[in-house]
Amino acid sequence: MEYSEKVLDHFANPRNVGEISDADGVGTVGNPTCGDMTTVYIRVKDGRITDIKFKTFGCAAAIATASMTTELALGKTLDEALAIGRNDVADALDGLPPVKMHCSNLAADALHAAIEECMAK
Amino acid sequence: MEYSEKVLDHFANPRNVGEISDADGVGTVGNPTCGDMTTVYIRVKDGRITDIKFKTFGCAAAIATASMTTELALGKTLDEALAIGRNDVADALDGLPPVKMHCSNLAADALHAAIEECMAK
Amino acid sequence: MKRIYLDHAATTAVDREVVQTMMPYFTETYGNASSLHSFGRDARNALDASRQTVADALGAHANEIIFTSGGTESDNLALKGVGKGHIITSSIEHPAILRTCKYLEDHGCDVTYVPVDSYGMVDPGDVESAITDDTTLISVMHANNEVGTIQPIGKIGSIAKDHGILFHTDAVQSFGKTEIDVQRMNIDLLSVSSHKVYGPKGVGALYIRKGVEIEPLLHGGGHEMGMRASTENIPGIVGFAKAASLAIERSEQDTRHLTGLRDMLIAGVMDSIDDVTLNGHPTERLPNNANLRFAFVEGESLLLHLDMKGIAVSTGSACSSASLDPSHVLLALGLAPEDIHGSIRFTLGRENTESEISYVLEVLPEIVGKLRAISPLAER
Amino acid sequence: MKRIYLDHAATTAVDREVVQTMMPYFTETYGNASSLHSFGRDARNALDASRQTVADALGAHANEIIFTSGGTESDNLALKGVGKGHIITSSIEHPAILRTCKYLEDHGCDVTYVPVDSYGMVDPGDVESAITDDTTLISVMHANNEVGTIQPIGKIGSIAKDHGILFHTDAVQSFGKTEIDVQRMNIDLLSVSSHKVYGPKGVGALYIRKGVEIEPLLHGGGHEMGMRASTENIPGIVGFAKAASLAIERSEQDTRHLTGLRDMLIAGVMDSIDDVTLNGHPTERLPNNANLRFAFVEGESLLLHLDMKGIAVSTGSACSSASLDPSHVLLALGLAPEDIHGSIRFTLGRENTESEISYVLEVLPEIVGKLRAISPLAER
Ligand SMILES: Cc1ncc(COP(=O)(O)O)c(C=O)c1O
Ligand SMILES: Cc1ncc(COP(=O)(O)O)c(C=O)c1O
Repeated sequence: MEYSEKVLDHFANPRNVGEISDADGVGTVGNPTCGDMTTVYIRVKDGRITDIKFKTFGCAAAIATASMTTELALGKTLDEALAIGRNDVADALDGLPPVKMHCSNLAADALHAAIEECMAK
Repeated sequence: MEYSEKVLDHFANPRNVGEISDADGVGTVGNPTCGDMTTVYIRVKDGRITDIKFKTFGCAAAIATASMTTELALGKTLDEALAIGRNDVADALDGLPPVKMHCSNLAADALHAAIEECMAK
Repeated sequence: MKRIYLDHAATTAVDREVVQTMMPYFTETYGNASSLHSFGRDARNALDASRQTVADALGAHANEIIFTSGGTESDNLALKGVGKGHIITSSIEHPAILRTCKYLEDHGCDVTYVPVDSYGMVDPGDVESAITDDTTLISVMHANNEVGTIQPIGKIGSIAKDHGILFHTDAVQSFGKTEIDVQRMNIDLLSVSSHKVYGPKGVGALYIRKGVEIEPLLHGGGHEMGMRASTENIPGIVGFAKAASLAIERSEQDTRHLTGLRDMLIAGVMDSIDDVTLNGHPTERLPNNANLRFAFVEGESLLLHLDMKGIAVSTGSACSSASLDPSHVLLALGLAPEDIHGSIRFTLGRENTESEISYVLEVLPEIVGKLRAISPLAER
Repeated sequence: MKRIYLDHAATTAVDREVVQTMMPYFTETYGNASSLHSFGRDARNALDASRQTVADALGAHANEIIFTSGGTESDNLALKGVGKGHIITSSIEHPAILRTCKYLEDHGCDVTYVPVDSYGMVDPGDVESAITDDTTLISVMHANNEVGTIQPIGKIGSIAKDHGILFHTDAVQSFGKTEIDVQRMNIDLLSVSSHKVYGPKGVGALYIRKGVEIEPLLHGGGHEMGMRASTENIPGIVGFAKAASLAIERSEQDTRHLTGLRDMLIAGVMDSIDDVTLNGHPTERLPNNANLRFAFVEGESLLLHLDMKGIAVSTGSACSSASLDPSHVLLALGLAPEDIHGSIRFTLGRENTESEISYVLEVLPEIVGKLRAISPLAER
């Protein structure tokens, strides 16, 4: 199992870490029992994600995919962001080890949950 | 399996090798199928072994025990020579590896057979 | 970057003296120990001497030692070789025992897995209660590879003896670190592995008490008294024996050194980081094991951050690190899965120094802080 | 005294380049290949590269290669791992196959032992005729370890394929000495051992064709794709891979050199000593094997006399030399016991020279003469 340079970079220097106190949408996926949990916060203006933050408890892949997901989503319209799929995140990181592919789901799913919460408001 | 110095010496430089053409007694024990065969020839004068020779087809232990047996028997009375037992030969050689103990029987048995042939004459 | 190896329970570097001892056996004394010529006899002599050395280290006789390819083979040989009917083991054994038990269950054996307390300790009373008329074998490890808890195997040994049942112990982690005496401890079978004691990988041994009948695992030429076929790995065996004798020779000194570093590490971490707990037994533990639980963070992340600073540690055992399942050992101790995910094993070695531990204590608080800062669990 | 090693079928010295390649893996790149940190990753990379090298040498894919502790384990894993119902093998296999077959017979399998002709050659027609509806596995060695006869395994492979039966071959003696291509030869499982090709002892491999299901022999951590537990012997595996690549690289040159020496030895002995016969096949034989029968003398005596002159040879295979039973291989060739007792195996190696063979030819007639002089059989 070997992580790509990009995974290691996003793991070591995660982008957009934190919370947004009055976020327009918050999505949490996973749970600590399974060893992986990610929360994504978004602020939306004119149908676009203008700010995004995350917090992750989990392995390097979980942290890196969350970081990369926020980078991919920032500035996108909600529809564009909803279209960010699991493989997009893994691809943007130059791939993930096979046993870690489920991690890429976590971050994209948390993003989608945040968007849905925002849309449901 | 390690041979003693004495075994190796008697193997490399066997004493009393050969045949006695008009021997007073000849004894052969073993057979080539089993990988071991020894013939002992004796000349007897006044109830004493005055000459002894052997030939052996067999392993180092078979050759060394035959050689040692002839040394032990030379000059002995027939009764004394008959008393040369299997362990005497092995002891005189500073022991034999356990898997080779049966070889010490071969030479003593051939000697005894030669003595018996001589006595039966 | 300086690299600090704190994963000695996974494997050790080979001691340089051991390597030197092995060298001639690759290119000079390279004979097959079964050959009758001088090359073979030289190899045989080296083999015999090595067997005596390993026997001495265990309080055994030379003809009770069978060399194997490692701890796993020793464990498999012991259990498959004598296990029939009902077997008793513990729930925190190494996979080499547990998966072999699973295999034996699939092939008609019954296995009882005795639980452990929250320190990872087996209660000998539980072992005794588990005994049935069909019990043929008790197998309880000497020291656990993840949390380092040392089991009361002397007591278990006498229970086994009293009931006329064979007793096996996996001493792969304890060998060279705590005293072993197969007589005093009433051990019938005992597994050791060379690469955990600064010997080469791919070598181990099984002690088999004289008189214990065992079915071989590897059939073939009559090597190892007919109990383990295959051309003997002379350089490996010679290296293992050298490593074993060094371990015995240095045991007091090593224990003092390791215990010192371990306690420095544990105290230092506890002092500088909140919400840290020691897994395993506070006192009955291997001198070189510190298994620590860092609340709110996940172990692999911690491991990788340490790795980026040149520090090698492990989550759970090396052989299961590739899997994502929580450690069966920590589960058996009663830890919640989220606590298991935050556990890190530091296992120290002979060459580690105080300044290395100081360096770890210097970088660890920042790493834990960083991970807690991004953890959604930290503020709860 | 100069020492001349002519027992390369028993084991070989490790090539110095191989030793050099292994060295860093004892003391520097010593990690456990399952560990996640940099020490572990470095070990894993070495393991992966070695697996590719060995795969390339056999025409296989890397994920079809399992590293083991040697030829015996590979043979045991192959046969116990896939053998069920009815198995076909030959009467001249190595004990690692024959005793494993015996074990399988004791556990409910049927085994047919196909005979060989007086050159030690299996008739593929006999193999085909032995096939029944229950046959699951055919195991015929590539080259025999005692007489060096090379079997028509390509033909046997296609018979197995036509009948949908798995085909295993023990290539321990042939690997590096004759070409092997698992695709072209329709081989499903193939055993090799490092210490026969100038690699370290205690390492081997089993090629398992993709899709072939196999029950592991060693249960434990999920090493070797779950098919062989135990911490990988990285220095050994790296050394084996280096030895394998050298063997492939040098195969033409080695074959020419060995064939030349072998034929010089055989012709020289025949010229200078009466009543000598070559055991095995005149042409379909390993380039390094000369198994010669000296009438009227016993092999062990001959061996020891040669040993006293510094020349190392063997009677039968090393693993059975300690026993006194006549070689099962020579018996299968139809030789009378007394002829078997007079047979000596010379197996040549890469480092042997013409002057060494000249020396053998110089001393051998005198030794044979001396033994014949004391033999009661010689004048008959
Ligand atoms: C307790 C225990 N038993 C068995 C083993 C297996 O030993 P090896 O890797 O030598 O097969 C290990 C280490 O991996 C261990 O820690
Ligand atoms: C044909 C053959 N098969 C198997 C083996 C066993 O190999 P190892 O000694 O590496 O277990 C040998 C050599 O001993 C051999 O010659």
